[in-house]
Amino acid sequence: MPMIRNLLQFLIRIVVLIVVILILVPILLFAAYFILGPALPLKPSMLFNPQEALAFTFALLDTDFFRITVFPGFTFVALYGAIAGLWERKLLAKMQLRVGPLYAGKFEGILQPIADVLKLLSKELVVPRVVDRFFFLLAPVLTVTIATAAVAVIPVTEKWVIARSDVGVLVVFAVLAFFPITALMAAWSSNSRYPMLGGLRALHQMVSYEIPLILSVLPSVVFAGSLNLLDIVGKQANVWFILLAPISAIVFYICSLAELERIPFDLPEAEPELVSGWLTEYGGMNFGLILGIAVYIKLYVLSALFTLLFLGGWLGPQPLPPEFWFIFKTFIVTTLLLVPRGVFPRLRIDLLLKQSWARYFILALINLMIAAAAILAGFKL
Amino acid sequence: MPALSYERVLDLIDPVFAVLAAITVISAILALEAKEVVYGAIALSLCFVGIAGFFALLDAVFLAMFQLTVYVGAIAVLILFTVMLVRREQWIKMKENVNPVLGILVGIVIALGLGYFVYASTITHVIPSVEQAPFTLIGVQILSDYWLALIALALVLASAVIGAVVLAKLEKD
Amino acid sequence: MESGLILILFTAGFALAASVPLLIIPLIIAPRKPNKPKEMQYECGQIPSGEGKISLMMQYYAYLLMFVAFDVMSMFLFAWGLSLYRVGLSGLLPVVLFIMILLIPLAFTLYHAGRRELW
Amino acid sequence: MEPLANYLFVSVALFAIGVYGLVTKKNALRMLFAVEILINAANLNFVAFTRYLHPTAVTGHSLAMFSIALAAAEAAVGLAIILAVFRLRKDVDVSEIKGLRG
Repeated sequence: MPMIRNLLQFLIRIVVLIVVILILVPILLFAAYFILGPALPLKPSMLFNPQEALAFTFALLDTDFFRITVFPGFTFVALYGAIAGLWERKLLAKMQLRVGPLYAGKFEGILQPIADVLKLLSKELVVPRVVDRFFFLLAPVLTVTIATAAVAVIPVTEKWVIARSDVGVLVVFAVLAFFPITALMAAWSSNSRYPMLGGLRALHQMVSYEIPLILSVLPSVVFAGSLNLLDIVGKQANVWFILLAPISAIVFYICSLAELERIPFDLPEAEPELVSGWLTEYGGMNFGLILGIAVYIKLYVLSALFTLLFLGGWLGPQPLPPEFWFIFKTFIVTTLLLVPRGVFPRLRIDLLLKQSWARYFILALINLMIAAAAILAGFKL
Repeated sequence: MPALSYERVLDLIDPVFAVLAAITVISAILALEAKEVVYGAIALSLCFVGIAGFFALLDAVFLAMFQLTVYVGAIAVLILFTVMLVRREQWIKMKENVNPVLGILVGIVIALGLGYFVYASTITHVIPSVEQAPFTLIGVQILSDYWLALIALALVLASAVIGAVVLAKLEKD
Repeated sequence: MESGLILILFTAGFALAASVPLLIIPLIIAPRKPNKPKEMQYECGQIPSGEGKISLMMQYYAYLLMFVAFDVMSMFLFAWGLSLYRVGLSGLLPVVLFIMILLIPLAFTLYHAGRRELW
Repeated sequence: MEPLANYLFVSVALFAIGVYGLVTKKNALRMLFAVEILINAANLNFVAFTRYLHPTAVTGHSLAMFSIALAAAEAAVGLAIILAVFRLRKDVDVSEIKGLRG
């Protein structure tokens, strides 16, 4: 009766999980109470008095803790990533005359992200015997951690922002600078050949496209005279920077495709050539952390950056709230980043690297010079 | 100069500073002493991150980001990649240090000597003023006072890249 | 220290705290049936042979070398772009010279990186 | 804020570690690591002194930027040399390299 035994084992595991959660949740609540307690009107009588509970909720919405964990922070981004993932699959399916996810949820497979997470969670974590365990397990976690750090400087509106940094734009690029290292770390510790080849390709590609990406941001910074993303959006009240620096916007779009390793720049994980690139040895939730979470957080960060730098961020016609405008524009940019996957073939790596330097780098420089000339000629926003 | 008692030292050290100092120094040691050179290179990049943290503590945020982008994003990556290229399996077993006693001795002498100078000097106890120049001044200063250095830097970088490419390519022609 | 930077660290820390349980939950609920083929590294179903940590010469090393110089250049251009309103025309000549000089190694490296037989 | 001495102590510690590495290691890569650590120690000093002694100027920041840029050039050339040596001798042990004269 292997089936019944397996079922029993599974049930026992579920019970263990529930017990663990039942132990963990009070501990976490206790910790949260100690962190938040002094700053909030937290009283036991709140349980019976809705007036006090409401006051508590509003006070909670104002804390950094709420921002970090929920709205412009982790939960919002994870949700955005899940929706973008589903949207990607449905959109590509429609473009290629398929149906895409269909069964999870009653309507067009809208519960597919939840099903995916549950599937990944219930899969065995296979760690090959030859890998360097510490770095192999560290790399996915580190990738997610670093990707989320960039979210902190992305403002949704003037009110909803975690860190009001004066060097916000540079923080994003400092964060992007870490990804080649984590990719190489994963590739190296896998102790296998496909990951190594994929990791080296990823390294070359990320590195080559980082320079045009950085330079294409510069015209916006020059026009705004500030690295603070809030200031940059504030300066776009009259005219969006995409009209002043159209070449840069195009270069930024192409380079973010390359940074995200998406088709037509998906050489690091080109399936027909390299299996899964530097992720070949990863399975289960390890794989899910990188491909399911980190990649979509990066996608969010780059689309949000495009929105903030070129499309005027949360600025838009009045009756709709600014939060809506920001998320709407970001979602459109995300869609634009997803569409090429259904349209273009893959590039060859030498052409890919060469055209980054010979074409996009020069284009970004030209637009920078135009912007600088405009400023020096007395152009005022 | 005022006597630095143990309690005073503990009072003065900010926990963030202490953690950063520990990370930086330990990862610098690991970078040199890790058995596997690749992990030494990763530890080295952690050391660079620690230095960027110090820059941030010293209110030099632009410089901290410069350090992260250039040192971690470019130099550490190049080092890591080259280490992977030239690494040999037998290095792990090989005894690497030539004269460890002399090295440790020289290190301790330098640390104690310079440390004594720092300890004994009076300027090390100045209180920093609160106001600070904005980092936008960096560009102004580079382009007014140091514009010649900027041109020299361009020449150095250009010659470095050309030289490195000539060195790294196969000598076919 | 700028207060924003510590919040960035907190955000990253929360992501770390949130993603570690995602690796622990599978350890509890997922089945564990290790066997030998499953724990080998992947080589198209063949039995893996030789060392995985290959050290191979990539043909694109020149691009990496170039990247280091141009990363520095782009960050210096950031410093210039931030102060453009203040420096004005007097700062233009050094920057244009700076870029012009750095276009020489760009052309040189692109020419040499394109010749595949050299690497 | 901490006294200036604390930053200088960290810098001294890094400097001593770097010198130790330069003296003891014969692997060219490790020597390069040591040099990078030395440069970082110097940069830390630049910034710390500017912050404490001339807080209204950014001279130390500009100098540190130039220093980092030079470190980048140094790393590129150094690694290319290491690669060339590796091509010739299949190892990067500096005590073995004697054939560099003409």
